[in-house]
Parts: sequence; structure tokens; C-alpha cells
Amino acid sequence: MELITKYEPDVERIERFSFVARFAHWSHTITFVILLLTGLLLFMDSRWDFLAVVFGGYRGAGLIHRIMAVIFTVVPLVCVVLNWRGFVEWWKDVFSFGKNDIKFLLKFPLEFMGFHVDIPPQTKFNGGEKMNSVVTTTSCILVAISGYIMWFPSIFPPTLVRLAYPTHDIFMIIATMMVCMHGYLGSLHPGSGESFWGMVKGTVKADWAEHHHKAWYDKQREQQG
Amino acid sequence: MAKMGNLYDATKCTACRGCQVACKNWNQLPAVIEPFKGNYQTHESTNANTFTIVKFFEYDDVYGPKWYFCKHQCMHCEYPACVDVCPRKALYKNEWGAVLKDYQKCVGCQYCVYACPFEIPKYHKESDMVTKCTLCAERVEAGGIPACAKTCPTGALQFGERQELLAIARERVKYLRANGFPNATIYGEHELGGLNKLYILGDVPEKYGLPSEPKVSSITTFWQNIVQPWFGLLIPLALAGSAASFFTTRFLKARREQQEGGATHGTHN
Amino acid sequence: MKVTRRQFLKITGASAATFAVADLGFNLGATAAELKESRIKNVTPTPTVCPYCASGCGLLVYAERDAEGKFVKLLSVEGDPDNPINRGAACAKGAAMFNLREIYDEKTGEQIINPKRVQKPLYRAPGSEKWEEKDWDWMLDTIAKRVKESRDRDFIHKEKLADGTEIIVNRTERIASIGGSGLDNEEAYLHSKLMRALGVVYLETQARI
Amino acid sequence: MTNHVIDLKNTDCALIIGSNAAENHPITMKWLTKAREERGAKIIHVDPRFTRTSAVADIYAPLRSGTDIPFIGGMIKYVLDNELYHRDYVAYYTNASFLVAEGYDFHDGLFSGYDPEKRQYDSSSWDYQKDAAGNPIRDMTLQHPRCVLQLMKKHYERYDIDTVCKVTGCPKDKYMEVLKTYCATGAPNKVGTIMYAMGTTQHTVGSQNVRAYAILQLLLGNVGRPGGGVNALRGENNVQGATDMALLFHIIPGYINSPMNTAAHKDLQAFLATETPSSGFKVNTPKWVVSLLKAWWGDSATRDNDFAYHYLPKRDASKNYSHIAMFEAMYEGKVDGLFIMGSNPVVGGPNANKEQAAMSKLKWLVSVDLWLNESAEFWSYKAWERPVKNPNVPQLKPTDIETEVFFLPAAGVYEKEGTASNTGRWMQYRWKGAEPVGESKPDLWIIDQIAKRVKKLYENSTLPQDEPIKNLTWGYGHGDEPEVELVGLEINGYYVDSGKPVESFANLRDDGSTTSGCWVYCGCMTTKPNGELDYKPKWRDNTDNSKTGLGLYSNWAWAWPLNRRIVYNRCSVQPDGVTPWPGDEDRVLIKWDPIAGAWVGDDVCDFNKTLAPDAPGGTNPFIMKPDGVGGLFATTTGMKDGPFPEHYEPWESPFKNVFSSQQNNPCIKIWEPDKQGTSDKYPIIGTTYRVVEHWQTGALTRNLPWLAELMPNMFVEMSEELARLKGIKNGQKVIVSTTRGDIEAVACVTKRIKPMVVNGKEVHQIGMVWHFGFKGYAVGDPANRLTPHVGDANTMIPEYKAWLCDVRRA
Repeated sequence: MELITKYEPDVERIERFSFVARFAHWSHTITFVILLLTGLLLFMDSRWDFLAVVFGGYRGAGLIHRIMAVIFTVVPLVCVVLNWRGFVEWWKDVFSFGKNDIKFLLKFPLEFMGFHVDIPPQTKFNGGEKMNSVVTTTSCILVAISGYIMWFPSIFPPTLVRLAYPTHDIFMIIATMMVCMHGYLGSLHPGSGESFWGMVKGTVKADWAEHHHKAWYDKQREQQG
Repeated sequence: MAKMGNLYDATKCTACRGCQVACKNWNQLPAVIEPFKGNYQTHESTNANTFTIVKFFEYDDVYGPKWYFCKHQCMHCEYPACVDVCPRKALYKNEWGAVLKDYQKCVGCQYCVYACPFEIPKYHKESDMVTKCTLCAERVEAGGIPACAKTCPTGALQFGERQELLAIARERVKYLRANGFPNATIYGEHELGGLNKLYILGDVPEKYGLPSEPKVSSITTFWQNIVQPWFGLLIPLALAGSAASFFTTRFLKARREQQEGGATHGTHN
Repeated sequence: MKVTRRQFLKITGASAATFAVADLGFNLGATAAELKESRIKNVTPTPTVCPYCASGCGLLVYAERDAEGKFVKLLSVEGDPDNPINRGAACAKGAAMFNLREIYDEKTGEQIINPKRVQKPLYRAPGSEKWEEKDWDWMLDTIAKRVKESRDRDFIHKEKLADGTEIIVNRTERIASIGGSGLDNEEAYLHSKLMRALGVVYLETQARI
Repeated sequence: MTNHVIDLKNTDCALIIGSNAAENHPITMKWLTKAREERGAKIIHVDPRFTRTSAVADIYAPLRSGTDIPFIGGMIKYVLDNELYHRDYVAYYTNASFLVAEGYDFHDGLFSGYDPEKRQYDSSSWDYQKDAAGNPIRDMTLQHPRCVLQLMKKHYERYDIDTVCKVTGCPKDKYMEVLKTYCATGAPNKVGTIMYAMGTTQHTVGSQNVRAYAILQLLLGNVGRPGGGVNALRGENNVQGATDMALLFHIIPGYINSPMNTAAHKDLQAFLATETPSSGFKVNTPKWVVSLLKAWWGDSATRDNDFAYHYLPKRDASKNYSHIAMFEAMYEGKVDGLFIMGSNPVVGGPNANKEQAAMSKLKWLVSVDLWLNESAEFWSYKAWERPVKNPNVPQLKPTDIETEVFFLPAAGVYEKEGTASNTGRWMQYRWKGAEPVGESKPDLWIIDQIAKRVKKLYENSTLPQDEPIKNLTWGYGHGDEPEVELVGLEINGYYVDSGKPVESFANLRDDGSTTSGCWVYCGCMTTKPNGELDYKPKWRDNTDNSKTGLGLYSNWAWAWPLNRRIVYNRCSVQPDGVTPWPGDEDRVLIKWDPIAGAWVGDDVCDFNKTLAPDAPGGTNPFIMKPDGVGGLFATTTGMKDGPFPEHYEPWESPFKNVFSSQQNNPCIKIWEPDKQGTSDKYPIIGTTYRVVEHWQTGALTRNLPWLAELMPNMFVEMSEELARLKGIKNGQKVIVSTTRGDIEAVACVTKRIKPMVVNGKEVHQIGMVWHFGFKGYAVGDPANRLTPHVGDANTMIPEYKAWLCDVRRA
């Protein structure tokens, strides 16, 4: 039983994500994971203490958490600037949430569990991905803002600081949850198989694109003429 | 072991601030010299190098001026919010009631700073840690009493078993109420479920800069009681869902392939 | 970051060690045990009397000494519980007596000698804008010389009374002395004796001001 | 203090006036708190300012600075009018019953014998009527119109409650409360204490302020008894010792007048004849003087040469050598060299601008201190910076100042050994707890070195004028550092033949067989069984030897004289010597034991040990006085400015004296008539004080970071009303000006100071700490740049506490 769909370089592939987008995604992923682990080490109970060795003790973890926090917030911003068009396209797509997306979301649980369902044509990002975009981005922003407040509490009003703690926790949890699902769907879930390579190599098989993102596929074809 | 603590009698305090200095002497804290701002009080509140501070309050009534003094420091609460929020469990309550800190565990997150209803713990930038009064636990355990209680010239500050101190305080408040302090009150007996620093006040707590009903912020309570224990469950939930999917997808696929007799579907290879 | 304060001392050691995996397996018991090590336990203090107001409160000086008993540094200065006047108490001034000799640096927290203490005799020449360090011998010899010069100038050995008889007055009005209320009795006595032997009549202490 | 610090716990009422005990003597509050808890004692605080003492007092009564005599005078009148005085005590133990000579009179603020030219009194008329044998005539009924009590009643007739309140500005209800509460201690079973400090003495009527307290205490029967007394809370840890050792121009060690260039002092015989009274304990003066001379000049002091009496400097009787006079002489360039032994006149001296300028005229200055204080650096640029240009204030630069300055770093208090005498006369030992920093040295070593080196320079002199220094005995051990105990032995005194310490000043002799550097300390040293010296200040037995728990602690350290913890303790029993005062059995200190034929008790008796109560003089408890009784009326040698305290306004006052046409104390010396501020230009009453966080000129506190933190800068306290009037906000910088100079300070606008209504007119008072200077961690302008060069008529203590000024926004 294969875990991840095999990469097939010889078939027709079309580009899905630019280098900058992929760089943003993976740097974000790595920093998020490190942040999560250092955060868990620092702020959860001692069950996570084994991680202390990895990060050079608690103070080391604290330092790493802060360094990662900066990367976590700065890199996406830089990438947005570098790949402004892609960014705009992404969010245009996310906000073009329509009937098909709702249909997708309704049918998604069945697909998720492996039942065969007919999916209406999706744009570059399907309804689920759109939702993931919104939730993850919002969480990241809130986690980042609350994080900075916690980092420099003395310059903020105490109530805001107090609010920052549950905020950081809640959205960290939501983001982590989304990351788990997203990670699974993007790699191990057989139905989303090829999308993994889209984020790794940048291209996906054309027929997969046609099947999963019909609207986008058609548009791409049209553009290529 | 019986709960030990301080009893501070504001009506006997002369604000000599011996306690403030004795605390620095014992805890080896440097001075924090700020310009004079028009009040005898040195700082707004405690700071990372000032674990205790005497606050000054001026009032006026028909009998003339009144000058109240109140020593502020960690209250060593029975149910300390700082201990609850401390993620590293650096803060803990010892067997005789002192809220102590294991500085090796402190990561400088400052959760305690914002959880404390009395705004006592303060962040020490140079060491990236939060500091506060220790009730001189090492002195007490070596057979002594806290530096502040030892140095107090008038006996406004006593150290002893909480129950005994409470008895003294009740007597004293009774006396004060009958002798010109109708609002005299004990502070710390019931507040926040009991404090290990008891106060005898000659007037209402607000006039001494103490909240009459100290409360841990509802945000902090929500965070501690709802978010921390329950929200985290979302993650295992997500992981469980994914795991389930991992198997069901593969199981259903295999079954489908069997039914369709090996016919392939372009997408699912 | 250089922290030498007691509670941070442990952590500086620890943070250096963290990178070597040292702070794992830490438990509360160890902390509690460490707290029991009060730094003045088993140190024999030296009694003294507070140098401020004249109430005469007793103070105890706790000092760290090396194996030979030589003074190393102060540990704490606190009220003397045996002294019946103060029974261990000390006001802000008395409680700050540690600072008379040593302080904790505001930036580093390090225990250092109070930088305001003068550690060498200083001399300021006439018209000069600055101090110069001098050795004790030079200072004391020069002072003795100045004392003699001033005393010998205009020394009043004898004076005539109204009736014409001459009496010995042995007085100099060229030298004056103030202060001494901060001196110990023995010091004040010797100073009083020396000044009077020199014929000093402008002799005053803080009792007058 | 007639009593001691711990004894405050035995009081029934404490009147704290002219003192801010809670701040400046914090430990006194420990014992007052105890008195309050255990005896239900009341604490009354009388002060121009509501201080931390007021905050814990039962009654706070404000008064205008400089009006203590009206305040106490009114109390005296109240006591006399309502017969609240302790009758037996007053009749037997004071001179209330003594008849005063007919020549004594008082009219319009002046007592008989005033010479306006010389500004002094001929006090010969202030005397008792005497019988043929020369003994004072008494009227034990206290009714004779010429008896002291009746004369006093007449004198204080004018001090009625309304007038007192009008002059002092004290609200009548508060004053009545004080009267009722404190005067109740006249009951035989009640004892009240008066605690005072520099708020009392630093006035042109300072000595009479203290006299007024003493009179009130005597009337109420509060002296010589536990829980009572007239208690000066002295400000420096060893100001008592320095005074005992006579670091003062007018006395030699042991409170004996210093010789003058007069016929009365021309030789030892004349000197002793003049200075020895015919009765009282001071008849022993010759023994003390000769023993002192033997201590100082040893073998050179022989019967043939008057025991070297002529070696002692004789001051010019027509001159004054007090602090103010010294700086005036210095200002005129008449002084070459100055030793400053841990003092700081640039901050602490009155009219500090002038005193600083005076120092610039010195040829040399030796400053011994732990820190470079403002006086050691009086020549620096910083020292001459002023907030505003003032033509009256000199502007100098280091290059203008030709003074050589020798700064000698001294060891700190616990870096050396020695003894200090506290305000209760307890002589306690200080052991050495740390090494001196760097090259700093104990003062004892410094003084010893200077003495040795100066003596060496005179070694070969043959001039008779150099004999005092050449022949001065000087040798305190063989090491580099003089031995404290050997100095102690000389202070105590020893037998010339055996070298053994003299046990008591009763054993001192005037034949040259004993020495004693300071007779009041005689008895502080003894010999242990093993022959070693036993310096009693080292005693550390802290069990209370009082059977009734009076807290005498007689085996803790040693108190002069002869370890008496409470002086005049004969007063603690009735005249018969055996009966306690009714209802006051627990506060008996000594009593007569007819079988043993001696006074016995827990305290050392301050009385002739074997003088029976019914013997002549047996009821005269005040043994240091020729008449043996408490002086309600000060006779000829007592005071320079009158037998009864009389109110005069401070030298600078916005008000006319309502009691007489004498505006100021008629006996004060006016040094700078042109510097007297008037209320048209300077309408605000200024005063100075101290706070618990700092000490004196601040050298020993502003250099300690922990204390600098508590009080970091110079500030001026003023009422909210005055601040509004002047447009000043709390925390703003202000300028305070007098005719003598200006200072900048931070405004501390407070509810604790209120404008007062005096003579129907509103007047503002401002107060400021005088601890600050330009050196150290805590800095600010010295308040004494504002204070006047004018002093008390008796002691010349400057009038720091009441002067005129103005304040404005900086």
C-alpha cells in the first residue's frame, strides 16, 4: 500500500505553484512546526520535556521560538511582495466562493472518508482549500499578533495582554488542527494525491488537474491556447 | 505543616520603609533610582528589583489630614493565579503557604505578571525572568523570619502561623473599630479564598490601594478553565479524523477495485 | 547577561549547562533543599551599632571569610536581635548599612564595593580643578607641617588682663575644627585632646548645628 | 535623654514636639507602640507639618514654626489655673516653693537687669531670698506672692488659650485636646514624656523652648520617673559622646566650662574657685579638672605647675567661637586651617552660601570622611552652580580658590572598633565586622598619626608656648593602630601609681594621684579577675534586671553616669524615700532601705547612696544643681535670656509679637542685620527638616543606592492652597528664595501642609529637607543656602527652623 502517489515526470504536467509560493509554503510549514514544538515544550506541561534536548533546553527553546516567530511573520510578507500576482490570484480565487464550492464542501466528508462522489468543477482551489486558506491565514495572523503582544507586553495595555494568551492558544490550536488535516489531505489522502507534488515540484498531472480543478484546468488550457 | 505568613498592621506602620530596604539587602537586589515625582512613594508599584514597596495615600477630612501607608508585595494567595498560569510550573506553592519560584524553570513568559490580581510579579529584563517576593522561604526554613518582618521597628509586620495571626488581627480590628477606626477591617482572610499575607487596615481597602474584591481577570479564568483544558482536544480530533480517513479511503478503494474488477480510474492511481 | 544575584546565579550556571542537557530531570524537592541553604546560616555575625540617629540600635554584620578567617565580602547587615533597644529591627537607613561598603550594581546585579567610597588619600593643590592621589605619609606629614605653620603664626601665648597682670592663654585662632559626632568616643576624645593641646578654640561639633 | 529609648514603653502619654520621631528616630516608635498597646498610652504630635509621626499619633496639633513657648506656656497656665500639677512633687522636688529676691521683675518682654547696649542681662537679681545662713527661703504652701510658683503663674497669665491659639495658629479644639490629654499626667499615678529634637532647639529661643518643656514636666511630676523625662532625641549616633568629650568651644570634657582669659580663670586655683559651686554634686569639680589635666599632661602636670592648667587654651571671653562665629571669622580670612571630621557645612551649615565662601578663604582644609562630600569639593565647578544669578551670592571658580585640600578616606562604622554613646547615654561597643575599603583608615589611626607627626615637629622646641603639645601624653599601644581599650582606659581614668582603672568618679582625687579624661565616663572600665581590662560597653547581657519589667537592661553595655539608666531617679519615690507615688508601685526605681541605711533598687541611684530622706538635702533629687531641686525658675547662672521662657518671634517672622514689644529674643547676636528678610518680599514661612530615608547632610545616605532610591531628589513641601496661588503643580520644579540665596527643588504639593490662620491672617508655610547636595546618588540643592546666620542666645544653635522666603515656578 503506497502512502503517497508516485511522482510521474513523464506524463503531461501543468504548473500549479510558482517557486516563491512553494518557498513561502514550506518555510511557513517548517517555522510553524518548530514554533509548535518549541511552544509546546515551553508552554505545555512536562510531557513535552523530551523536546528540550532538541532545542537546547528551555531557554534555547525560548530563543528559537522567538527567532522562528520572526521568520514565520516576515517570510510570508516578503513572499507576498515578491509574488504579488500569485497572491492576488489566490485570494481572488478564495473569495470567488460560489455554488460549486458549497457543493464541494457538502460532498467533501464523503470524499474524505473515501467514498466516490461527483464533484462539481472547481477553480484552482477547491472549496475546502479555500476554507483552509481563510482559517489558516486568520489563525496565523492572530497567533502572530497575540504572540508579539506576549513578547513585548509592557508596551500594550494589560487587558490586551491578558486577551493575547487565550487568543494565542485558541488560534494555535485551530491552526494546528488545520495543519493536521491539510497535511493529511495534501499527502496521505489518496484522493488529493497529486496535489502534494504540486507543492513539492510545482506541477501536477494534467488529467488530475482536469478531474479535480476543472474550472482552473480549462482556464489554464485556454490561456495556453 | 501549618500555613505561615505575615500580618501587616497598617495602623502601626510609620512608613520607615525598613522593610523595603531589608528586602533588597536579603534578596541582593540593586537600587532602582528614579527621579522624585512629587510623592514619597519611590515607584508606582513593585518592580523586578523591588519585591516590596510601601505605598503612600493622602486624604483629608474634617478632622484634618490623613496619611495611610500600605506595604505591597506578593500576597502568597491560597489559590495563586500565577501558579495556575505558569506553563513551566516554575511557580509553586510550598507546604507552608509561600508561593515560590524555581528560577531554573522560569522562561520569562510573563503569564504570571498578567494573571496576578495584585499586579505583583515583574519581569526582569536582564535575566529574562519574572521576580517576586519569596516570603524569605530560605530564611524561614533555616529557622528565621522574613527580612521585612524582622526589620520592622514598630511591630507593624509580624510573621507567624496564619491562624494565630488571624486571631491577633480579629482582636486588633475589634479594638480599632471601638477606638476611632469604624471602618477597620481584616484583609486577606477571605479574599481570593484567603491570602497568606494578612492585613489590618484602618479603613476600606481601596484607600490603601488594595482591591476590595480582588479578582483574577475573567479572560484569564476563561483561558485557564476553558481554553487550556478543552480546546486542545481539537488537535487529537483532527488527527483521529485523518487516521480514520487514511484507513477508510484505502479500504473503500480496495473494495471498489475489487467490485470493478480491477478497472482503473484515471484519477485514483 | 551577567547576573550574579543569588537566585539568578543558579540560572546562569544552568543556562550554560542547558545546552549540555543539564536541566532535565529537575524536581521540586531539589529546589526546596536549595532554598534551605540560607547564606548566613552558620556564619558568626559581628555586632556593631548603627551610625545614624542616636537611638543606638544594634546591627549585625554577616561576612564571608576565607579559610584563614580573612574577610572576603559582606553577606548581609541586619538588626541585632539581642540588642534590647531594637530587638533586631532596623529602619530604612539601618537596613541599608550593607551599602555603606558594598552595593549590587544596577546593571549587572554584581556585588561590588560602593564606588562612591574613597579608597586613597586625595590632594587638591591651590587653584587646581582636580584631585590627585597621594600616599598617606605625604598627606599626614604635609598636614602636620601646615598645622605647625598655622599654629605658630599669631599664636597667642600670653595676654594682659585689665589689671595689667599677664596670664598664659596658649591659644591659636588660626586653626578650627568641626564635626566629630560621627566619631567613636575614643576618637572624639583623642581629637578633643589633640586640638586643645594645640590651643585650638574654634572647636565645634554637630551638637551646635 | 534623661531617660532612655526603651523606657518610652513605660509612659502614659507622649508629647512629641519639635521632633519627627517616627522618621528620625524610628525605633522610638517601637516602644511607644508598646506603651500604647500595653498601657493605653496616647501619642500627641505637635508640629507645623503633618508627618509620618502625625500619621500614627492619636492627636495631631499643628503649630506655626517658632511658637513652642506660647504653646507650652498655655499648657503651663492651664496646669496652674486648674491645679493639675503634681503637688507634692512640685513642692519638694522643684524650686516652686523658693522665694525670689525682690529685685527680680518682668515687664513688657524684658526681665530685670537688661542692658540694651550689650544686648545681655545682668542676672544678679534672678535669685532666691536667703536666710542668714545663706539658705534659700521656701514656702511649702506655695502661696507666697514671691514664691516661684506664684511668679510663674503671673508670668504666664498672658498665655491664655485664645491668645495661644491666635499666635500658634493651632485650632482651639485641637489645643484643648492636647491640654486635656497631656495635663492629665499631672496625676501622681500618671507619667508623661516629652520627646523633642531639632525642631525645638533650632530657634533663637531654642534653649528656652527646652526650658518650657522642662518646666511643664516638673509641674506634672514627670521627671526622674520611668516613662517620663525631657527627652532630647539626639540626631547623630555619637553626638552625645562628642559633646561629652567636649568637641565644643565652651566646655572641656565632662561639662566643665572651658577656661577664659579672665582674672577668674587666671590660674588653677581661681578657675576652680569660680567653677566649683558651694553645694550639689559639682563640688567635686577640682577632682575632675585635676584628673583631666593629669590624663593629658601626665608627669608634666604637677602640683607645682598648677597641674599644667596653663597648658589649656584660654578663649577670649569677649568672643564667641561657636559654629556661626567660626564661619564669620573664616569669612573674614582670620582662620588658616580647618579640620572637618565627618561634617559637611556646605550642606549643613546655616547660610551655606556664605559658609562655602568662607571656606574658600582657608589656606588649608583637612577633610576626613568616607565619601567626597560637598564640603571636600567646595572648590569644584559644580559647587558654585546656582539655579539663578543672585548678586548677593558669590560666584567662584576652582582657579580662584587657593585652599589646599587634604582628603583622608576614613573607614566605615563596621570597619573599625570603638564605642558610641546613644541618646539615652548608653555607651555601646562596636566590633569590627569588615575590612576598611582600599587604603581607608579608622579615624582613630588618622588622629593618632596627625598627633604623632605634629608632636615630632615640636619635639625639639624650647618655646614655652609649645609645651602643651610637646608634653602631651600620647601613647596607645605599640602597633600601627592605637588600641581602643587603652584610649578607653584614659577616658575612664586610672590610678597614677598602679595604672589600674578608677572604679567610679567618686574615687577621683585632686592631688594628682588619679587621671580621668572625662569624668562622666569614669566607671566604664574595670578589671576582670584575671587582670585584663573589662570595658563595660562590651557587656551583652540582655536580661532585664528590673523586677517590674521597666526595661532597664543594666547589664547591657554601660550608661554614664555610673550606669544609671534613668537620671534623677530619686524622683520615682515620694519625698519620704520609701512610699511609691500613689498608684504607681511598679515605676519605683530606687527606694531608701532604713536598715541598710542606703538607697536600693533596680537602677543605680542618682543620689548620695547613703543620704537618708530625712537628712538635710535628702529630698533634693537634682544633685547636679546647687539647690538640688528642679528649676522652674532659672537662677543667676542658668540662662542668658531670662528665668522663665518668654515668647519672642523668630528673627524672621511675618508677625508682630503679641506678648510684648520685644519682637525678637533680646539677647541674640545679630551677625547680618542686612540679611533679615521681611514679609513684604518674603511672605512665606520656611522651615527645614529631615526624613527617615536620609540622614543629616546626606553624605552617609545619598551615597547609598538603596537610600538614594527611596528619596532621590531635593523637594519642597507646600500646601495645595499655596500651590494653586503660585500656579505650581505637583512634581514641577520650583525656586525658593530668601535674602541669602535661592535653591531649585521639586514641588511636593500635599494635603499634609495647610495654610494657618495666625492673628487673624492667613499665612503659608513651606518645608524642605536639608539632606541634599550635589554629590552622591541622590542630588539636589542644599536647603541651607536659604537659612540665616543667627542663633540661639544661649547655645548659638542656628535658627534653621523658622525664616521667611518666597517660592515660584522654576
